[in-house]
Amino acid sequence: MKELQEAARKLLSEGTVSVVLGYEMGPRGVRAAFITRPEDVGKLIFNTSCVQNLTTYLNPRRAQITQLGRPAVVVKGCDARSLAGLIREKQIERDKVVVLGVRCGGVLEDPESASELTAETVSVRCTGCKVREPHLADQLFGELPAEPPVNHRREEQIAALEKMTAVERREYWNNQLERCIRCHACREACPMCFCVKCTAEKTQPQWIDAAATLESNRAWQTMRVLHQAGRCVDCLECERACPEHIPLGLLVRYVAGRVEERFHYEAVDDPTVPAPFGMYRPDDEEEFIR
Amino acid sequence: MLSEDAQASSTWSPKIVAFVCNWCTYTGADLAGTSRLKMDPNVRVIRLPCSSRVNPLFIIKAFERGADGVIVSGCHTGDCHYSTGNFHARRRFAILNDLLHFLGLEEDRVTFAWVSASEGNKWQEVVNETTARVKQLGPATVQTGGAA
Amino acid sequence: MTRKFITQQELALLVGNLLAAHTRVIAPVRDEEDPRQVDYKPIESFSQAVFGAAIPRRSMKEFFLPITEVLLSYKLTHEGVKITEVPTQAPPQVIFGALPCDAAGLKTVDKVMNWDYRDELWFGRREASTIVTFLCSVMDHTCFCTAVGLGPEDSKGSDAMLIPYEGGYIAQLVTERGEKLFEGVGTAATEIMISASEDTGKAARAKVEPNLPAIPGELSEWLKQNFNHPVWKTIALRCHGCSACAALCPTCHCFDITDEHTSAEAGTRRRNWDSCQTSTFTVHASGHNPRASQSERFRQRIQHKFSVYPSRFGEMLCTGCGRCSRVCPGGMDLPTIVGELVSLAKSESEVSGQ
Amino acid sequence: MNIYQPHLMRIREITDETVDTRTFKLEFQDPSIGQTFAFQAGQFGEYSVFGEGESTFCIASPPTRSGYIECSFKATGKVTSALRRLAVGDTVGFRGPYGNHFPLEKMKGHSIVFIAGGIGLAPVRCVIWNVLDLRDQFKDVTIIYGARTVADLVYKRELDEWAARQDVKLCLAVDPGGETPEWKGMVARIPTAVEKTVSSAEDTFAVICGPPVMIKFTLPVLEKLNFPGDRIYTTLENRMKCGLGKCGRCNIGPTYVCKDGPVFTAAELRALPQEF
Repeated sequence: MKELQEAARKLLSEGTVSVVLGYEMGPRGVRAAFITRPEDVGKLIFNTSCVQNLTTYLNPRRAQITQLGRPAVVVKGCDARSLAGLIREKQIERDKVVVLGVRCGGVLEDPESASELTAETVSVRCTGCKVREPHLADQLFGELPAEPPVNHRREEQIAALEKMTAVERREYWNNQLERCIRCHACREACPMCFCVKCTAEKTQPQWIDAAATLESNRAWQTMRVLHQAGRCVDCLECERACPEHIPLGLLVRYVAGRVEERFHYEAVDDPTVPAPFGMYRPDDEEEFIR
Repeated sequence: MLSEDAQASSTWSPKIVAFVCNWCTYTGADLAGTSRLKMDPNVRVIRLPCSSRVNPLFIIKAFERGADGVIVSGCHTGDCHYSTGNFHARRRFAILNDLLHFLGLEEDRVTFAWVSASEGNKWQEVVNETTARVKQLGPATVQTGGAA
Repeated sequence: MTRKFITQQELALLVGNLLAAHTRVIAPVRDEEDPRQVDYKPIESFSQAVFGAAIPRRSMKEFFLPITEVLLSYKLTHEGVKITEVPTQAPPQVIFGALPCDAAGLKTVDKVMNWDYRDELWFGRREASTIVTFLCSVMDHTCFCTAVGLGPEDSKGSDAMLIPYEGGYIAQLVTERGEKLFEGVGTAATEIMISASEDTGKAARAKVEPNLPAIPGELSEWLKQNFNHPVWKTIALRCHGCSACAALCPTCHCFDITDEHTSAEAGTRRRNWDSCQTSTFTVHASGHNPRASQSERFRQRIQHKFSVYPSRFGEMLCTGCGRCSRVCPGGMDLPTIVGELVSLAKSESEVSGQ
Repeated sequence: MNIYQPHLMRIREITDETVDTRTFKLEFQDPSIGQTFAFQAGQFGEYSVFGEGESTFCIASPPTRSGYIECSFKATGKVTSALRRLAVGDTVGFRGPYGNHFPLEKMKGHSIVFIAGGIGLAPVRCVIWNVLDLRDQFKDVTIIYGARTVADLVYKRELDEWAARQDVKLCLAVDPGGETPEWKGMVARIPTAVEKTVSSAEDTFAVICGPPVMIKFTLPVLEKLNFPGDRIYTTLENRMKCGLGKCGRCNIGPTYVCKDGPVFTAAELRALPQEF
């Protein structure tokens, strides 16, 4: 990733940006890097362990980051979609951030337990990737790798759940959601969860109780997933952040699938494409309405 | 006097909350009433400006607080008092309905319907059908997933 | 301290007897869906317990400070409010196979829970519990218990500690409660056994010690003096403020108190886990937030653990279990951060000393 | 009984102080608790509406008057809004008293200047009445109280009472623009009012409560008058949940407002990390 490092050095030393948000090797694997000095660009890396979606750090209300000044950010194609989302939803301005795109052929599901990209180890979100090359980038790095290995595990899980009876599905989700401790890590790690005040914290009226009970956990995840419908970019930061390993990816992917089928919308890295819930078509299906 | 539980088991009758729009369904429900159409007395109507005012959390909260069924109703598409409110609402309801299904929650307990101001008859049908369906499903408890 | 030798069979029998007597027994149990993961859970049979397999996901604090618990329930009637108190006495429970760091954490939190006002809900459960730890064998490179004055063989907070020994365990009976639990079980440990168990302890220690040198007592004072040090500005850049660290921490004990209606006329007042890492933790009614950004919130976390608690209660609010680092989606690593603060403190004191 | 268990109290009287500030006079439902209940000026409690939650305010009535306590609150959050919906005869929960208090013993035999802004008069009023109930044990008593507008002044009946007393020097002020045609008091901000009213710090304690910005600009005035930092007392109002030092919310560095406070001297505040 010499070119990326050189580009970062140039941006920093010419004062184009004050901080380069990229990936570095940390004590427990790859993590976000905040490079502010040209001499530190050697830390920047990019490989199949770079699973994080760094655009979460572009949330304009993260004061400890905005104080660093104008950023450049390293994005994979999939991450560029949440960058587009942030631009579309007027959270950041396109020309206030330098986008360093990296061509990507898939990342690992769990970099801690595997290093080679295979059909077993690849992240489920990489299957059928349409944005191996982020269009939104100001500069592009790396060769275009082969398409990522195919891992249909998640689609199979969703299909299996759909085959169950309603009671079985309920049982499954009750077991999962019962574990939720309402730390809201799923929200904090999500690039598209940027509300000034989350519904979960509103008290007048209190829609979602603060105590971690099955009912309130279910209300919380239903609300979160619905707020993400048509906005979620399937980066799976929520699932990765969950200390209780709740399969949140199944929920967001299922909803994304429904959005795709009903409204022919897929998350793209183009901020000018309107999101499906800011619009409608007169002939939208209404088979469920009497 | 019977305890609440005993009462519930012997003479249980479902509680159904209806979120209706002010302009069409509320007027339609009113028409059903003034026309003396016979309806099950289980429905509590909550009037909202528009079906697009219905936040999914309204439905979830209704179940959490003891509702056995929920009706969501507004103007037919094209008739919205605010022109496009129910078109937007329809998109949200579609995904909500799908999600309820995926979570294994009884989507049968939730009825979505378009009822215009002149459709007193249709309101009667929606109320009676929903009540009959919910009666068949039995009381919703949060544990059985009645909670939306 | 009494030391006994207990065979695997005797241990199984002891647990079986407890279960037969309807005593709640909690032990590490493998997650069915993800067999790499282990959780502390109530067990129904001895065979469910897995000892020495992995570090349980959450610490065992939830058996003393539940994720959410009822403080009282109320009913609104025409005659006024009726309150039902919750019992402060808890039914007996025995925890088998606890990590020594998790047991030590409880002992640490005891101090704040007994600070002038005694939290009877916490102590009700503490007094009803017997904690049997296993000498730790599941450490990884993120563990740093030896740096905070503990260790894989440290029996702080344990009523008894079991150390594997040829077909069974050497049981160190630390407290009277531990003695009582193992009354009539096992045989007196021989000198050879005792020295072997001490060697096991030393070997375990040696695995953790290289991870982080002992945190010097001076860090507490340095942190106090350097509340406005520039290091705080950038220390938490990658922190998402998600509070997963606090949820898993054996010593984080902050909580929120909320009222929740179960119907229009009745409900409960509850205590729920909360964390200084969340953005709303300290917001005033006016909207003013004394800890407005994650930098301040993370500073609070470090200050509380390594300066406030030591200055108030004489010990660090950290057991070195490393869970915060393992769970962090942002890759914040507490041992590294503490190590860096210690070096910073050292280098600055050298400069000022010259 | 666990430490989070509140006493039940009945609302005996409700007084509207301003458009948004209200005072409750509360009595213990169990009279035996009322008889033994004791507190000191400056202490606070956790007041609750069942179903809504708990909120922290000082006890606004003086410890010298037993049988009831008073609290004044502004409807801003979930609990205070719910409190506002209650009527005379309704039940609220109360836990307390918590925290430290104003050192009345130390102040005895000396003069006191009370300075308050807006609803900040609530904790000060508790000390004022405490002092006035033991009036012969103190020298001069000066009260400087101001608000943004005349309508924002709280405890208006008591202001009249203090104005009528010969043994109290009362100075009322409203911010420029906040006066009405009938207003007879000063038109000035608190720091100016203090400058004009107080001539010497000799043998005098200062008690000051109000919005942070008012305190920030008044402290230098008091310093200029030679008030030593350990003779100026104020209170901090951090967010709290338990009030008992357990929930970990109100600390400023090593200082817990619920246990080391809420009453602090200006000197103590200066030594704290500036995170409040």
